[in-house]
Amino acid sequence: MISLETYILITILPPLIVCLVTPFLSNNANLRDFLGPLGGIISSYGALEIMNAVLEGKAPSLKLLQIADGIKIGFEVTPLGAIFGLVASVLWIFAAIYSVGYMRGNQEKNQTRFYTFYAMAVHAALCIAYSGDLLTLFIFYEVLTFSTYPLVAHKQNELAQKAGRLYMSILVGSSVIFLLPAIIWVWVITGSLEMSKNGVLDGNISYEYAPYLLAMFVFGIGKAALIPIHKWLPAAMVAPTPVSALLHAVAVVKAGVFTMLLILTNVFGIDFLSKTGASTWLIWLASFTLLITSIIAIYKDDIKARLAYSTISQLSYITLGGALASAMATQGAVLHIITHAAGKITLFFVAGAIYVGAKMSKISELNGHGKSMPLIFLAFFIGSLSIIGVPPMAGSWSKFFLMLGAAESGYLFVLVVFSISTILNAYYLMEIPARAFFLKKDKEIKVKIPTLIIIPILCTCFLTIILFFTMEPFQNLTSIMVN
Amino acid sequence: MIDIIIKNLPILVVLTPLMMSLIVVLISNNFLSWLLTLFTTLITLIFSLLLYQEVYLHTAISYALGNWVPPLGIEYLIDKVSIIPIIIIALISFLATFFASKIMPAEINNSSISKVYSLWLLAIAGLIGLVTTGDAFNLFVFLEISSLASVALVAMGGQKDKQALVAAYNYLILGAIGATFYVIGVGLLYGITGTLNLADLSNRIAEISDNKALIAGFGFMVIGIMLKAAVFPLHIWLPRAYAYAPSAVSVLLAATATKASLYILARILFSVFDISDNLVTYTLQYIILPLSILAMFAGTIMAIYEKDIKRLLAHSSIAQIGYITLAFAIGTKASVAAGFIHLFNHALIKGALFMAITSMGFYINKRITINNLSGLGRAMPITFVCFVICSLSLAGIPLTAGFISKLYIIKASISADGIWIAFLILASSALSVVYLWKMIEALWFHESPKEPNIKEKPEIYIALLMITFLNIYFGLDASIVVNSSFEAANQLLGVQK
Amino acid sequence: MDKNPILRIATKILFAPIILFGLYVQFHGDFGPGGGFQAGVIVASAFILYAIVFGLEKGKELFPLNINLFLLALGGILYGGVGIVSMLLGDEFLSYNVLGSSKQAGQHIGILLVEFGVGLTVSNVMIALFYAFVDFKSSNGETK
Amino acid sequence: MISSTLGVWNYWIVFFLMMIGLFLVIGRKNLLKKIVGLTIFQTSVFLLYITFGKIQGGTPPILNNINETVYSNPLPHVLILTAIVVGVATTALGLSLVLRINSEYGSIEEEDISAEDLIDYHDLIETSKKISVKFKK
Repeated sequence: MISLETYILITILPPLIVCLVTPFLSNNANLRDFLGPLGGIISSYGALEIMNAVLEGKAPSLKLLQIADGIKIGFEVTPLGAIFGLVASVLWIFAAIYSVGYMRGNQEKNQTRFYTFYAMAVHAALCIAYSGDLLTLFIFYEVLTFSTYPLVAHKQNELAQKAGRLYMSILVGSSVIFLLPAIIWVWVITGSLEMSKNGVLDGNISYEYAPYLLAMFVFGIGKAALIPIHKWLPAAMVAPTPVSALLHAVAVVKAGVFTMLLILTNVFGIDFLSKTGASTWLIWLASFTLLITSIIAIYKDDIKARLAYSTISQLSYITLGGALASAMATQGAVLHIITHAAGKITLFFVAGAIYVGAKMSKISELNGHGKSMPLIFLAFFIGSLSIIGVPPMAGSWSKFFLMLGAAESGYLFVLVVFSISTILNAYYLMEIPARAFFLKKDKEIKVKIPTLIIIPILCTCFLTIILFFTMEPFQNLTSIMVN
Repeated sequence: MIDIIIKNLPILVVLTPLMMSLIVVLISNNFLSWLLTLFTTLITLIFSLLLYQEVYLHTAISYALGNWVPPLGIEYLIDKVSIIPIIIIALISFLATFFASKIMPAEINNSSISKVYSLWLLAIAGLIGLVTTGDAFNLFVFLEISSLASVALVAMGGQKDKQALVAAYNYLILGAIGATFYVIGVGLLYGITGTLNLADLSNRIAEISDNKALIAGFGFMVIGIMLKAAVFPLHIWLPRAYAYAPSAVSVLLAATATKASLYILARILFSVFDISDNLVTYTLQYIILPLSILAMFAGTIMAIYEKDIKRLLAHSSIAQIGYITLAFAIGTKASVAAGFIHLFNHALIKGALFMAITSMGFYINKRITINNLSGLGRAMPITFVCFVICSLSLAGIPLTAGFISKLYIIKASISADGIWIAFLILASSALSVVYLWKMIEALWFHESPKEPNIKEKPEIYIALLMITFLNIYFGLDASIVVNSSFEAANQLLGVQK
Repeated sequence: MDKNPILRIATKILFAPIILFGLYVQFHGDFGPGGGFQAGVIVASAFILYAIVFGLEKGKELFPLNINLFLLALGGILYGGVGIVSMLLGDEFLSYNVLGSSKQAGQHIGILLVEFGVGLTVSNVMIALFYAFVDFKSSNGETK
Repeated sequence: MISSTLGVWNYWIVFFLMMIGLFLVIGRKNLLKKIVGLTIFQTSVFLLYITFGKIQGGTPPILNNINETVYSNPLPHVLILTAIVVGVATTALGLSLVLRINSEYGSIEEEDISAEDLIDYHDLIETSKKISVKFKK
């Protein structure tokens, strides 16, 4: 019988080991590329076991290191963390396979460095998922930022460097200037860095200060990409597509909204928020972000840029769900982490596949190419349906819960926002398969897509459908979380 | 024998480098003189660690020089406060000496190496003496010993770059003015109280109230020490002195010289005078606090626009000194403790950064500007990795020593109801990422015109690895530093607060 | 200047008395005004006078640089050595009481040795400074 | 009033010298004159200490057999002896630096020296510009 602490290690260590071993395998490309998927499978196994344990009502915890009095690095798995951990580790398997296909197909330079930091980023994301206190959360939040910089600036040209600088300055700047003092503020007023299921702030902070503290958290978590601090996400799209897929659709941005939800539920507490109304302004801000970025997405011709703005808008769904401060909405927000991850990673995979296979990155160039890559565009279509929220795709569940939550908390205008946004989603996502299948071809292009790219696309695509039918354990987890 | 050593530890930490500097000057073999210096600094380090143990057994050790009982005779006082700078200086000087083995002969004429090591030990002795002594005038003597030795060391850079001479000259003049200001202040206080012993001085000052000479004396002392500690805007001597000094000397000075003065500043403000005194409160609130904030931003911004890397690091030192004085200026126990934590951590960080940069300069054998660094990171991976870790530490990124100090400074400022100060600190540390990133980008991403073929030498990178390891270690297990600093703050501010 | 007979003769006559006077000031320092600092400067002035009159070369022949450096260090070592001996004898650094059979004798010995060390160092530092400044062009110009 | 102000004439001298010294250090552009100023500045401090030690009607602090002798305070003198030594060392080091500067720069005027350093600094910036142009290509 393996103890629960060991399962935490089984989950978080494989990416770290991959990261440490990879630099020494630069001469043995096959072994190096095999390590990623292998690590992903081991991690996912651990994450699955942990999720089962959490479902049984346990809270696995592990203290790693005592830095000083009151400061420690330790892990304690919350239901929310279990879900995020599972999502990140399972999708890492597919993304690792995909990135092998992509990097080889595209003949990128510095592949060893790429895999090293890729694994590092996954490790950081998993540590964020399981972090037991605010400081651990912050530490790995920063590790994630720094480990993704070499990935964003991977191409090493001027554009990549500029994007890298913007990426770093927004993410590091916001987290250091706002998130850190906010965490320390909580530390000062509650006397510890611990979080608890129902929040720790009730009774420790006067109601008039709560919105300011929340604002510091919200603007500190740049990774959640709310509107004044969202620019880094489109900029980061210069990175190779596997990075955009796993990190900027799953690990990094989800780490952002995960942190946001954790702060809203485990630091402030849903009851505290609904009692004080501290998050009302956040509802407005998130709704605004949601609509505006959907509109911006329509005007983007670059596939990845459009997907990036779509991601920002979907992230706002999650933040909005947390800010509504009702049980149902929070559940919806958590489920949306899973469903959106599965859907968006498929879309990014497809964007990368088109780039590798046909060297196209503009939507206007896609006319009529659906017949030359039918599987790919079919996958894109299914992924889009999931994002839009059409049954029987996974995305429909989370939208359903979010809308229920909005109704429950009494903010009816949010329902309107959701419906408008859904229409916009449908418009800007469906344009791509529609052009590919129904318009006439401009010019012939020879298409060659590596198998290692097609397999993960199909897998994640199926995942979006399977998730629709297997949502129950996740829903149970979220109900543990809110009750 | 052990008994004798234990009993005389307070003087031994000063005496060992002082005496050995006289012996080293006589040795003509360069390698031997280096070895002897290394041995001396090692012994000093061991003594200072023993002293640490002793201090925690007895809370404070008072050592009467020549058996003349204080306050008549000169007293060496080691308590939980002064042990921190002693450990810093002993530790850094050992690492810097280790580092100097190959670097020094590359920049200094063969004939003057043993003299440089002699001055080197003299400077260390002066700095440690500055910290151990409990006598206001003896402090002045050590202040001058350390600063004259440092000036001479800086001037040794003149063998390579003549600007070092001008830098040394400015350092000398401003240092002498600072020291003289200090001694005027001591004189005025002596005129009123009739004692030079710091502890006795503080007792007698408490009895006197509202004396103009007291205020004048306080002002002279504080300004003099602030000049020595390079508190903005009295910092102008610092960037040049650090930039043009021989590489190993920059490492030593950057990590230790201002630290000792900052300790003296804390001692004067909190121990000789009383924090509850209006005089001190006003000084902290209306002079040191605004100046520290200015220092944080001015230092960082100057660093951003600087091309010469050693100067860049020196400007960043000014900003970091700003953090320390800021922590002192907030004036609560937690903040003073945070100041001491940063005192320790910054010594490690800056020492490491100067080591990394100067060893890069050693390999390429050129003045180190941002463009000369292009692509060097790939040519020397070990040095580069150390440099990156320590820059992250300077920026206050988690899991490094720098993070711990920043964490405590911010916590202290928030609990003292100064959340705007926390914002300012963080804003400036976010700005500091700009110049650090500029260097890292140059080192790693820029293509150099000609790929340099460099083989890293273990003599040089071992010291760097050691100090980088300390940077990480004290980021992961900071309890020693944190606890000692809190003990120090308790002792410094007394029980009442 | 070395051609001027008056100066040469006067210097030769004065040289020994200056040193003698220096020694007087040195050892009388126990009981009256005087001591190592003053004596050191006086003794140094004799050598400096010699070097001025007969030229630097002759001066260095009389008092070579390496001896100068050695004595300079020796003075300091003597000073510290007294302190170390008193420590080894079980008392504080520079506590003279333990040096002799009685406290008074100890103080005597201690003061004498320490002042002698000071005198040595001061005189040699003065000479070293003189050499360094006069000899600036030919050497590196580093003072000590 | 006048007597209380002028009565402390020794302090007037001290601070007069102090200001002269400080002014020379700050105001003069000649490196040698700065050192002269520094020495005057330090000397004023010596006088300040000696003034503290003097007691009206006091004799030198050498033991004699006359009863009820008032001795001057010897401690400031001892301190100042040390301070003088420190001052000598400072002056010596300063002068040797001035000598070196003179032989390297050919001048001991601050303006000449900073002009030459400025040229050096501009060289640094110019070369860096050239190199960064190279990068872009």
